[in-house]
Amino acid sequence: MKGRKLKKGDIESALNEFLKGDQHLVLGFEKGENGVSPKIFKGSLDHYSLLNPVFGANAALYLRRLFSKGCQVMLMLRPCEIRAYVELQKLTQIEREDIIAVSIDCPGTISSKDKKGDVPTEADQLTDYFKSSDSMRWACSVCGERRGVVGDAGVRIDRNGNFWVIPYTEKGETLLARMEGESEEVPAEMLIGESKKADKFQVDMETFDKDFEKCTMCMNCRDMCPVCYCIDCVFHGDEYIPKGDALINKILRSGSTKMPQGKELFHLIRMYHVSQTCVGCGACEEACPQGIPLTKYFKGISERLQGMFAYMSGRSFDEAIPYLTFLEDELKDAED
Amino acid sequence: MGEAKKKDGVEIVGFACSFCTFKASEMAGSLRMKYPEGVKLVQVPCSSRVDPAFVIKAIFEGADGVFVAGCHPGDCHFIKGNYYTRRKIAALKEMFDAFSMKEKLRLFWVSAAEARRFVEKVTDMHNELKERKNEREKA
Amino acid sequence: MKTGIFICHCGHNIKHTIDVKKVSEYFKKFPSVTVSEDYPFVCSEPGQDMIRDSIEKQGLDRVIIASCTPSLHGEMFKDLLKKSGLNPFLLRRVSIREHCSWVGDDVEANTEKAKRLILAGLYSAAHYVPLEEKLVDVTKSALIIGGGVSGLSAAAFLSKMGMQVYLVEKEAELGGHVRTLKNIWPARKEGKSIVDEMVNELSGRKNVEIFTSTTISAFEGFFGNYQVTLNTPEGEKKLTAGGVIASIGFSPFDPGIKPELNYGKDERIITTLDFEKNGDAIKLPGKPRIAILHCVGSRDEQIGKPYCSRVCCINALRVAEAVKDKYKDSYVESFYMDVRAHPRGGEEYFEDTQEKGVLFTRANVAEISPTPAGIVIRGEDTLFSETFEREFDLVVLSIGMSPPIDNKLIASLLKITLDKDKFFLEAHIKLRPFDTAVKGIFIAGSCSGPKDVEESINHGRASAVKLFGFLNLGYAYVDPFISYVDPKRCSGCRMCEQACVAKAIKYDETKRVVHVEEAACMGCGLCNATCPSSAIGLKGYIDCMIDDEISAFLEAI
Amino acid sequence: MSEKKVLVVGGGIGGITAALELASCGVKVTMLEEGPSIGGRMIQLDKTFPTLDCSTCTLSPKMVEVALNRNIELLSWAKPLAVKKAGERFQVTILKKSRYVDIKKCNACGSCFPGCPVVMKSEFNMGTGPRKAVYIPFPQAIPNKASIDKREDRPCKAACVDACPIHTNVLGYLKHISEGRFTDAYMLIRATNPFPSVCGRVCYAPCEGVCNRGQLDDPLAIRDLKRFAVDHFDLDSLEPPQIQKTEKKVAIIGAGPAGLACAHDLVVEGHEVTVFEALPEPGGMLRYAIPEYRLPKEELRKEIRYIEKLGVTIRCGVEIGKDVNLDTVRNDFDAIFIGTGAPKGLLLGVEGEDLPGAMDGLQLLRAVNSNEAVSLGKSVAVIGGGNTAIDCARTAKRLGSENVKLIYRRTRDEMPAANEEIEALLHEGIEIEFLTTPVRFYAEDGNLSRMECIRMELGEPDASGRRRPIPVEHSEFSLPVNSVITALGQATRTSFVEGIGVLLARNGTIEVDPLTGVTNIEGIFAGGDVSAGPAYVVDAIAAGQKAAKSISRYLKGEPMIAASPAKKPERLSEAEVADLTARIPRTERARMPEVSVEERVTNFGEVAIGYSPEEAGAEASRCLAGQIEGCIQCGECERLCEVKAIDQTMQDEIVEMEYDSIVLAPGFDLYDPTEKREYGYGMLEGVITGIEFERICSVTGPTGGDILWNGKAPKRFYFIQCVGSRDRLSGARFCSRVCCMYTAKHASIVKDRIKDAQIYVSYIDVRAYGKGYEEFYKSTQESGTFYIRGIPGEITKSANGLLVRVEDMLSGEMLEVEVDLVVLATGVRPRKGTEELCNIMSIERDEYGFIRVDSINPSRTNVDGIFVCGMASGPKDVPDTVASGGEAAAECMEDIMAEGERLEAGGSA
Repeated sequence: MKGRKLKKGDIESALNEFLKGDQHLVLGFEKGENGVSPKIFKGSLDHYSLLNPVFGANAALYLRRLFSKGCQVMLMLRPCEIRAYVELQKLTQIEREDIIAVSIDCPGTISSKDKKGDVPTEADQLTDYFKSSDSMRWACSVCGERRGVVGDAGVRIDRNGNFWVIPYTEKGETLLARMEGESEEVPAEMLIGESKKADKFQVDMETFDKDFEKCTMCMNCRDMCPVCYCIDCVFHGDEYIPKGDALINKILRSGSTKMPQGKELFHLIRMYHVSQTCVGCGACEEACPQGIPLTKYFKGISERLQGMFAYMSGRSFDEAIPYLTFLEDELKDAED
Repeated sequence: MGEAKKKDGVEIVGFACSFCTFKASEMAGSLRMKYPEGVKLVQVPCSSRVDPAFVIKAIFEGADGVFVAGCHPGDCHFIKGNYYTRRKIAALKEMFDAFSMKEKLRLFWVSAAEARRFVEKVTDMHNELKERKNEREKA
Repeated sequence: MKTGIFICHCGHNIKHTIDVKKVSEYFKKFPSVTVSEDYPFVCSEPGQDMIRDSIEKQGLDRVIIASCTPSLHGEMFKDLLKKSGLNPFLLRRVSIREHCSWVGDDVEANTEKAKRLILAGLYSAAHYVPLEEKLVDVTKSALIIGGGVSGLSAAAFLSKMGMQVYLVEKEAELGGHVRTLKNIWPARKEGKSIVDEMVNELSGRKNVEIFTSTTISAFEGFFGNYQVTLNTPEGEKKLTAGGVIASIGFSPFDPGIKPELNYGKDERIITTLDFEKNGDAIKLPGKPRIAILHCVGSRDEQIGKPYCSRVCCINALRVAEAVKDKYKDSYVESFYMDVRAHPRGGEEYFEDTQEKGVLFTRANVAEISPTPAGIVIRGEDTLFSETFEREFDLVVLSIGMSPPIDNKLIASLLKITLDKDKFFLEAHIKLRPFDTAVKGIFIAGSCSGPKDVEESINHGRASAVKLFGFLNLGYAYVDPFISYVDPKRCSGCRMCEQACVAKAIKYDETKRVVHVEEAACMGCGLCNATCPSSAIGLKGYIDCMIDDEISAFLEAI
Repeated sequence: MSEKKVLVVGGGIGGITAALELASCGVKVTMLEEGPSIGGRMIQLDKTFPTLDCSTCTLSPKMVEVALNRNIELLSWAKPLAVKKAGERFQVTILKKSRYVDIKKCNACGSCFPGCPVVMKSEFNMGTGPRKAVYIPFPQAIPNKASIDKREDRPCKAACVDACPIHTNVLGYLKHISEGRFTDAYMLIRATNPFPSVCGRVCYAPCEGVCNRGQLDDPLAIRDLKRFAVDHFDLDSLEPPQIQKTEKKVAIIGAGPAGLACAHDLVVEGHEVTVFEALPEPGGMLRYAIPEYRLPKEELRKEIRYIEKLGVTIRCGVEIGKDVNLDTVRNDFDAIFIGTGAPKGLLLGVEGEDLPGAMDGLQLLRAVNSNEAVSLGKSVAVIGGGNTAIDCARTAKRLGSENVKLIYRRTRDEMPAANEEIEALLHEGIEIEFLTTPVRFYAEDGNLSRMECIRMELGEPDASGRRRPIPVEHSEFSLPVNSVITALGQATRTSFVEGIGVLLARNGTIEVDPLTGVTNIEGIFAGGDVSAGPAYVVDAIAAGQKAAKSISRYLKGEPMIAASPAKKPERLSEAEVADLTARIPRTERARMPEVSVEERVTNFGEVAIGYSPEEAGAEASRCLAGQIEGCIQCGECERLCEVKAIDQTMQDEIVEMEYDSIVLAPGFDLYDPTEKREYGYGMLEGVITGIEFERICSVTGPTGGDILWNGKAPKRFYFIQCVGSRDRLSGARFCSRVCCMYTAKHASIVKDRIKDAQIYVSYIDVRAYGKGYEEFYKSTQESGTFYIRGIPGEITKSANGLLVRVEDMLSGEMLEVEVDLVVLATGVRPRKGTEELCNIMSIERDEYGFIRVDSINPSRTNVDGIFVCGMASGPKDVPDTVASGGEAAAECMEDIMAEGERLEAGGSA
């Protein structure tokens, strides 16, 4: 694989070059006084940070229903965010045409909830930081893909601290066109390597009940999920979680009910809905006011279910979402 | 689990496609074959109509088991519907497996002529669930 | 809501193991139930009168009949509702005979089960709305793609039936491969004369437009109203067709793919098609030695042609016969695997050919090598398990049929599918050989698999009659149980569109929501199960109906 | 435009396709199907090649479409008789054969099938399984309505059924017995009779008296055959059916046959029934009057045990009016049936009748039946000529009395006792003094010692029609007797009902409506001897059953409907007798073996031994009704059908219709390989045809999809292709086009179901020419089916199965293969009746009998306007048949539509 070796500043100048274009924007991170946070840059970069060590939300969330024609948006985001973007564009929630998605090697993040003091923002320092502390978010520690290998192009960091920009699509090539130098063979070993394969997720309903005991059904997890894109969620209606009259009617028919009811329905149905598109970013858990270990469930289920079809959400623009296609000759043992 | 009062018997909700499995169940009736009364069918035009949410709902409203049954792969009246069913329900089964309740969901292919197969499949499922239920109650 | 519940005893059949009285009493307490009655035979005249009376006098707006399975007496009860002034889709049938009284022996358990089955019907019916069997206008015109004998026969039929026909042929001349054949078995006719006859029949007709040297550049729309853009020698042409017959034929197998046959290297190695075209011109010695090879480009997994081409055995017999007829003293040897002389009269033809002195050798041919003296065939006789090497003056390769060249192009334009051999895939190999998954698009002739001339002509006509049946009224009934979209809920993710087998869902680029082409929808409900927010629903089987049925089975009663 | 009409003959897949296509084009189609259901051959298939999808699944929706399509009129059991050209149209005479079932009423519940005694080979299952004469050929049949396979009128009048007070289905159970189905026979008897073992022994068998066979030679041994059926069934093992309770309570007074029959029918209806019996055991006269040697008490107890098992409570030793007040019973129960019989013996009214040693016959019998010690002395005279008198006499003999005499005042001709009873009596050495009556009894030492009698002569007939006996003056004589038993008749004991106002007749019987059992008091019913006076067991049962029906109606608040008076038994006319005598060889009635006289008079063991199964079968097959094929009109289906859909009076109809065009799709038959003796079909066990194999593979077939032949699961299979195809010897040079593939299909089905099966296929060429066929053939071969090129020369029986000898032409070896099942892939032949069909339409056929067609337009026949599709014009596989159906429809449309004419009629279902 070929890419272009750059210094960090080279990327910034390339982005600034890009921002000179009419209606060109960059979605990336800004290093502010209180730390790093996502920002959409217009005109030129300002306090730009390539990495963001703190995870609050998955930035793909901001891209839903992005159809604006004529405006060019460059995404300089974490792999999990780019993957969510890829899934969303498969679901026509984002038009791919005007977006250049660049995934950046991610050394891991800490939770916005746990942020105390300064966290380094440079890759090598961050890597060392996580080596010496166990503050990395659980989602990141078990992340399936922290390498910048998804989207139109990737920014990879080698073991010597060099930055590599590697194009994956034609659009990625155009990004490269704005940069100086020649393409050369990318080193095989990088700072961020391939993730370990996670163990098969296994749990039982008793544990589930215990873990979700505190759930208040605020549904923040759904609202902050980057791939939970529905305009009108099924759980707004009365079919699954009746409210008001429908609730009373149901109780009159069936008997006393502990409130809030329908936790299993809500979480399991949502788990199924996002099973093929979940990127395991942990935004749900981040959003949960009750600290329920949602990532464990959502990521665990989605990995198992995606694995059945050798699918990985966001890995490629061309792979169809498994539930929307089939092979005649497969799943021979599906029948009982 | 759910709020519904647990009944004594084993309750199974089955989704049966109109063109194959429901026909087979009709035939089972005409031939006076017997199967447990806990088995109740929801008729759907095609097994691909079965939203996995129905299955989840049935389980958490108190069903001991759910099965989805349609035409054999390749025989779908709607040409390809059951291939989608196969993917979705297989995935859902995987999910149930992850929650250690694999036994609660089954997928059957039963053609319109296979009344006996229908009866065997549902009876078998019923018996297994019954056994598990008894074991649980004993424990 | 005023629901009437009518529980049939079916004489002994239901009453025997279900306490029908208890069941009818049970439902009386429901506020939404106005009438709950049990009756010995609901299907009898007095039974029907009772229902009708209740509808009229009590003003029922839902009727639940708990009796035999819905497929029995279905239309009769629907008619009853119609006659009583109620929309027939407000009827719910509950099977308490085939699914309850006959399959269980315990009265108490059956009674409980019957209650729940009826309860499910009651809950579900609460969501029923009156449905209409809608009509959609369809254009009474047909686009026929491919002007071979299937296309021509389809065109002839449709035009005779008064339908506007657009016949598109990419070549300059109509007639396809048949035009080049000299002597068609068993009709013993020249291909050209068959084709000319068919073309003549068409050419005088006002309702037929023939486009030769024309291709299709765009294809849009849905059943009844397809928008077609043609690329004609005169430039672009747009037209509307109600339906389509794709009859793009086949392409002859090219033996060049098999180098060991040395086809094209020597003029003494020809194909059956070459023989048909120029057989008479071939110069042969007085006592010619002719070899005929069966299954060239068929039953050959190595080159990706595992299928039998169905016609080549007869073609081989044709060549053998022609040679024998011309050269009495010729030596004709046919190398075969199985002689598939299956068409009507084929077996007799095979026997007659044998009687004429044609030798049939069951063999695997390894190599054909031209030498100045003759063409040498080396192979193994599989009956005597011995190898042989024989010299011939002419080798005729009985070539198989390969998928048409444009198969992928046409399939992607029409959104139809190819089978594993890259022929068009039919909706059902046995019973719907002309239909595709897309309503209004049919396939005919050898583009769905090898066929002989007779079969291709028949296929053309048979698919035409199907299309005619769809379009002849100028409108089509739409089954009421089809999908509909609530645009307010639709997120425009297009998952349903991607999954839809019938290609009935269309995306609106400006509104960013989908809608259902009602005429094209098959009513399977796959879209409904695919949509995470249930913005698309299958009428008659919408989520809340099924959800409530599930509740009815499980809630404490 | 005028409406266009097309006639489609044949309801297989070809005809269905043509009809549906035509209907979708707006043409009105009439489809004629010669059999009970459409579906043709395809619906008989288990799976279809090459996809192995279920034939039923794919075809049945099409069949349903035919039924629902408004443009198609489906006539099953119909065929064309004549076709005439009428201008441009065809005038067709159609025969609509009667199905004897009103299809508007029939709801396919199948209640009628189990009762039908006529078991036939199922055509649907190619004879591999049975069906009844009333049947639906398969569950997916269209129309899904029963038919009765009635082929000819029954040769007899079934007078037996009309003569029987409870209308026992005599023809039915005789049919069952004649064909070895003893349990079915028993269940059929039991359907109308709660006391088969009683009636099988002591019924007076009015049926036999009127048996139409009796007009030819001997009447059937109807009662003895019933006894036979009873002997072959273990009633104690019969599980009572599920009964749903009504919560209504009925009291039965008297546990005799009337009361118990009534109780039986009421409990089956779900009512709670309590029987009150004054004596210590239930059974009434059956228990206490009929001697053991005629009716073993254990047999009776079994019947009563079963009635109790059904839920009837019997309270013995409770006498109403004494132990319990009738009023109390009235308050506790919703209805009452009185069946107290006639337990009182009548008196002679002569001097000395009260002497010790003189007793009433019933008293004697009751004492003996209660195992009380009775001693009658050496000489016994029994007065009377009825069955009771004979019972008493024979009992006396068995009690050891040496000199037993029967004294009767008329002659033998007037004796009311059954003839065979009189015969048995005489056989046992008991004399009868005819025309004699006692006038006085004398005692010696306080015991009876002598009886003075007087001779009688017969005068003018009395009210009963019998000649009145008149004493002959001065003919008195004296007989020494130790005991005198009077058996002169019985009277009721009904005083207990008077208190509540039940109306009594002068003779003390309860006044009832004989058809309903209703008394003058609401809720009180009566029947049997208590209302009709003394009669026979079966009359009592009939009365109890009638009352049960009335009580059930009463409890439901329904109006009383009297059972219609029975039809009079009919006799055969002289002409009929002559005709039958010529047709049916004379045979004698089989006599039931009995215990020898010497042995039987020494004990109370049962005299009649019962038939052996062979004897019973032979005797039962004498029944005239059993001489015909198909329905014997026994009426069982009519009795079982709750919707009253059976109509035996239906007549075949012939209608004239006009059509614009005709499409023929009569289909095909399969070659009968019997003539190929080398294969041994029909002779060797385990050689079957492909279509038979298809049925035993099919889940809708007789084995439910298990591959079983004669109950055994074969493991080694040999399939032989080209049987009756490509074969000049059988007159078929043509290739049947389907056998190669259906054989490959069979092989793969076997492989799928029996993993360790060995499968051989003999072939000449494997013609796998259709779409996907070659690949299917290949995969069959690869899955382990052994293909042998060469057709076997011979099949013989071997030690463990069948030995197939075949030369493998590829290796030149002679092989000998031992297998369990040989399946002949028989070729295709024109359907039986194709010739006739062609003849009435002047259609030409080819040398094989297939309909001759044009080569480019293969649905055109030699007659304009008549088209053909499917196998009728030559072998075709399913896709080709479907294509030909469509093609025929297209040709037909072209033919009937004038240029550019537009159809307006709707085409949607």
